[in-house]
Amino acid sequence: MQPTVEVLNERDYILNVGPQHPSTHGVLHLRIKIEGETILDVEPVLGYIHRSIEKMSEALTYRQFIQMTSRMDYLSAHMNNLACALAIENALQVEVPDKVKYIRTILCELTRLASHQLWWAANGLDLGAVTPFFLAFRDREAITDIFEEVCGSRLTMNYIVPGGLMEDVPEGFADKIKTYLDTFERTLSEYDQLLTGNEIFRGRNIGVGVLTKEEALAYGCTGPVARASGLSCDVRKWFPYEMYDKLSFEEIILTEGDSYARYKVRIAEMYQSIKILRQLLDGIPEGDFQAKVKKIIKLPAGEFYQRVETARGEFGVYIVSDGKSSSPYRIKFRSPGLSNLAALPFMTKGAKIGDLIAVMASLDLVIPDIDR
Amino acid sequence: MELKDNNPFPIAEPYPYGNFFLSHLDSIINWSRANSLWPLVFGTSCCAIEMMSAASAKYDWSRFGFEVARATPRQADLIIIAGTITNRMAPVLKRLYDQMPEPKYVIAMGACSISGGPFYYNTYSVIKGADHIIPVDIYVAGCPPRPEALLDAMIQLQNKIKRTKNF
Amino acid sequence: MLHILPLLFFQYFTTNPELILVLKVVLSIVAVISLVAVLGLFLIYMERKVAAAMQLRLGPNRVGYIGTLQTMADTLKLLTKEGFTPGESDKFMFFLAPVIVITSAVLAFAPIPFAKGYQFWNLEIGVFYVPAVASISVIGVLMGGWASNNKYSLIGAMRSGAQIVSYELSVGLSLVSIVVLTGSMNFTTIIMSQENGWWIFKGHIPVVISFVIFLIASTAEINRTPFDLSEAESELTAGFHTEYSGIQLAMFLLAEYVNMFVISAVAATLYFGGWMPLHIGHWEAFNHIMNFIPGVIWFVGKTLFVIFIIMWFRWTFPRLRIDQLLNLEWKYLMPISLVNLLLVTIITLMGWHF
Amino acid sequence: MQIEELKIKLADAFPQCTFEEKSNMTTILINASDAYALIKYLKTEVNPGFDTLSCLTAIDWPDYMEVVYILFSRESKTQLIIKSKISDRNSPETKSICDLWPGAELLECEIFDLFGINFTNHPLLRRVFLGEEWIGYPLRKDYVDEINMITL
Repeated sequence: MQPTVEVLNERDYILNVGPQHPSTHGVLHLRIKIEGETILDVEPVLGYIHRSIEKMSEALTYRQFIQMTSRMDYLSAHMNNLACALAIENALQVEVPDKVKYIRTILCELTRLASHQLWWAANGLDLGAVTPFFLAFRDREAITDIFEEVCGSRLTMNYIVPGGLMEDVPEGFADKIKTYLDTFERTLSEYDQLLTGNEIFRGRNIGVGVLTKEEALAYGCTGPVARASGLSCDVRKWFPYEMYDKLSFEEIILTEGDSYARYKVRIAEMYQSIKILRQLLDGIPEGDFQAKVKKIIKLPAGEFYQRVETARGEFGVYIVSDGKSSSPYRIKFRSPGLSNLAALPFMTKGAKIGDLIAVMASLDLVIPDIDR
Repeated sequence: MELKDNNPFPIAEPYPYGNFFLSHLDSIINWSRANSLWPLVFGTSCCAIEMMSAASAKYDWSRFGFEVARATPRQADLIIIAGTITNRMAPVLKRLYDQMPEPKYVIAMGACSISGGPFYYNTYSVIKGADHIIPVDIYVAGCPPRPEALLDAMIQLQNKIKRTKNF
Repeated sequence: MLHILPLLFFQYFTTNPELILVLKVVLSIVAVISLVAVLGLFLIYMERKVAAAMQLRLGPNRVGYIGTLQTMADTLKLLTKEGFTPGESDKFMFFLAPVIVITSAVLAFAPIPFAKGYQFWNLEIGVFYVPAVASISVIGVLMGGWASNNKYSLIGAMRSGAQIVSYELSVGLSLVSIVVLTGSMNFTTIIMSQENGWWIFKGHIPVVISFVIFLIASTAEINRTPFDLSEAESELTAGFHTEYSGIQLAMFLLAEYVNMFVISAVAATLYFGGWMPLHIGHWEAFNHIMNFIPGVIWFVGKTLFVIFIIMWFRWTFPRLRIDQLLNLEWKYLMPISLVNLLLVTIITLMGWHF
Repeated sequence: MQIEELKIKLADAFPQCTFEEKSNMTTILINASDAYALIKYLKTEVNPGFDTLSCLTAIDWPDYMEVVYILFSRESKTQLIIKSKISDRNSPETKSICDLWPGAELLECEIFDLFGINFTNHPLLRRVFLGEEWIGYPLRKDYVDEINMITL
């Protein structure tokens, strides 16, 4: 039954990048076939952090499995939680209060900022510049402080629950974010000074790992990776959820499709997130932080698919319910990273080893999100 | 014997029969090992981000001399197991540990590497605790632990090293 | 009678030329080794503090006063770590590689004048001796990379070979421009020629260009960011010394910093006058005041300044790619240095320099 | 193009498929033998075509298996769920859609790995997550693993 796969020819010079390697961002394992410095083929080997979250979720209740999603794409924890909460709310046809919508959107955008900051840190680190790491973490720590005040956790939040939020937000929530945004807008220009205009950085990224629009569509790429190739795919625009249909913001689309375009898309998205946050912070309405949802949730029979835009692209939750039990019959998380990774062998064929690192840095992979 | 805080070279044990030279050599070696723990760049999941936070300017583990993170196990003294260890990762972790030269230390950071954490029940691919694979010196609780907790763990490890006897 | 024996011995030792030579050699070896050890400790500490300052951190501050003993602890730890040779490696070559690297680094100290008259070997071709000896280290690097029996090491070593061989040219050509100006390859003569001002000020723009090229090319030669391709941490984990641990790693690290010091000392000597104080033409009073500051302080100050610039590079720039690295040398630095050399020659022939 | 229009068209071309409206999207049920042809038809023949593969997964029901394709047409903003039914649970097999979307390659490997569904015509079908030495298909409902799994 099991086919044994002769993956790459034995006589080729094969370099194993990972599973423990500083720039695979965790435990991705790439087998690359090289000739000198030139890459002939790349084969991703996954599963080093496959934690069977989908199998576990089948034994957990609808309220419980959401906490597992915080540990998948841990840099977009709020958004993952939101996707599950939205799927369940849609299935139950629950309408959440306006206040909840505002706060959820604010938290999602803050998460996007924090995630992009960490990507920027790792991008510099992968290309050999160490200082960006420290600059970005300075800004990121301020956001984690806000998260900590809101939900008591810095990384794995579990704050958004079906029907609303776990707790009410603390006093001075909006003011604190406003002060933060003022400082961050100033420090964001330092990012440009340090990396964006740097000749070496531009040389390493421009024209590297080009992905055309058609290829992006064929590989199912989403998020900044696809938008840098000219493919409009922002779920916030296509399938607006929460407050996004009432906000004015742009979907950043570039057409070059190289690593530098992906870099620029993310930097521009940070400015857009600041813009979105500014629109929301003043008008948080008063009200409840939860809608009425039963303690033990049972979904009607059927299947429910919900997409959200995380920092890495389209995250989908596909829940199949048999209508009888209080836990999902089958749950599938469509992770943006897996599709983006699928394009990596195509993008790096014929490139140098250094390019592989640059392209991987620009894809912004989170491996637990890919392996689940 | 109790440690004196202000003594940079705490002697492991009192030596009633003399043995002055070896005990002092011991304390000097322990002092150097304790103050120069180079961690291996090894993070599997969420805890890795908090480990990076511990390196960042706000927490700054370089104050203790930990900032020389090495990517190759041959040059590292310390594995911080930051994240879940799965069945597939276990042989890799074992191999990394074997590749490190003596003396080597292990910190299990976070619930996953202590016991499997949230992935204890109903999962087919997670190792229930990294100490099934390699010996662990210090456990840090949390999911993920705060960077301060990691720093404290490393200081505890320093204290542990200062109490060992080499000869 | 017996009580004059020590006197006779003393007389014998101080008059016999062979014995004096042996004594001198032994003293020099001790001096160089202690100098290298101290330099290594200090420079690594300095690097960590400079990095910390640039990254909004504090840097090591727990061991000793503001962390001064940190590198001491690191060295002691590396010395007491398990010595390790991979099973399938070429054991002899694996052992020899760090020795060659450190030897070539130490040899390069010979002709460098630390102060007036303080020089191990006043060599007539000192300017070319330094790059010639320093580039022996590439053999050690290649050996280490090949003997490790590790793919990362091998790629790192090959990169290092290509890199050092290429950048050797630019280093040489930019050194030649000063040789052309002074007409000598002797370090002492070059320093004495800067009695009325340093070459960086006297030699117009061509000397500045040659200084910049020297700085870039020598950064590449000592394998530091942005040219640290041979040990590119995010690509090849640790490059050619992936398999090295303990004392052998310490040798590689020490060699890197010693090389950095040598390169900076050469730059300081050729362009900033070495131990020569800041003199301006015939301003006798000013020159006299400057002479009160001892030469060794001038030398160390200038060298540390150049070292700081090299460290500054490291903590700001990303790394180049291998083809960009070679392009930079063969398409830009080499032609520019050649044209620059021509300009310097014209300046010298016409006597346009100050 | 609206869903109603599509239904009429499909009734002509694929009379064997049935429709279901249990969730917020239209679901098409079809047998595995015709699934590839239907998806190819939806991608290339229909105008505007369904050009995006949003999600690809499988479900293990007690007596049969289903491969689920979630398609999306960017031009008409229509979403579809296609569930292709494989009756043979012991040696499930269906045709790969890698030639339509190369991005499906890893997703199909994942399904093969976790459900044991064999995709014919796939360029490199392998156990991408668990490794070749793993025995059994863990996301099947009847999977038991007494060594690793601790159930409550």
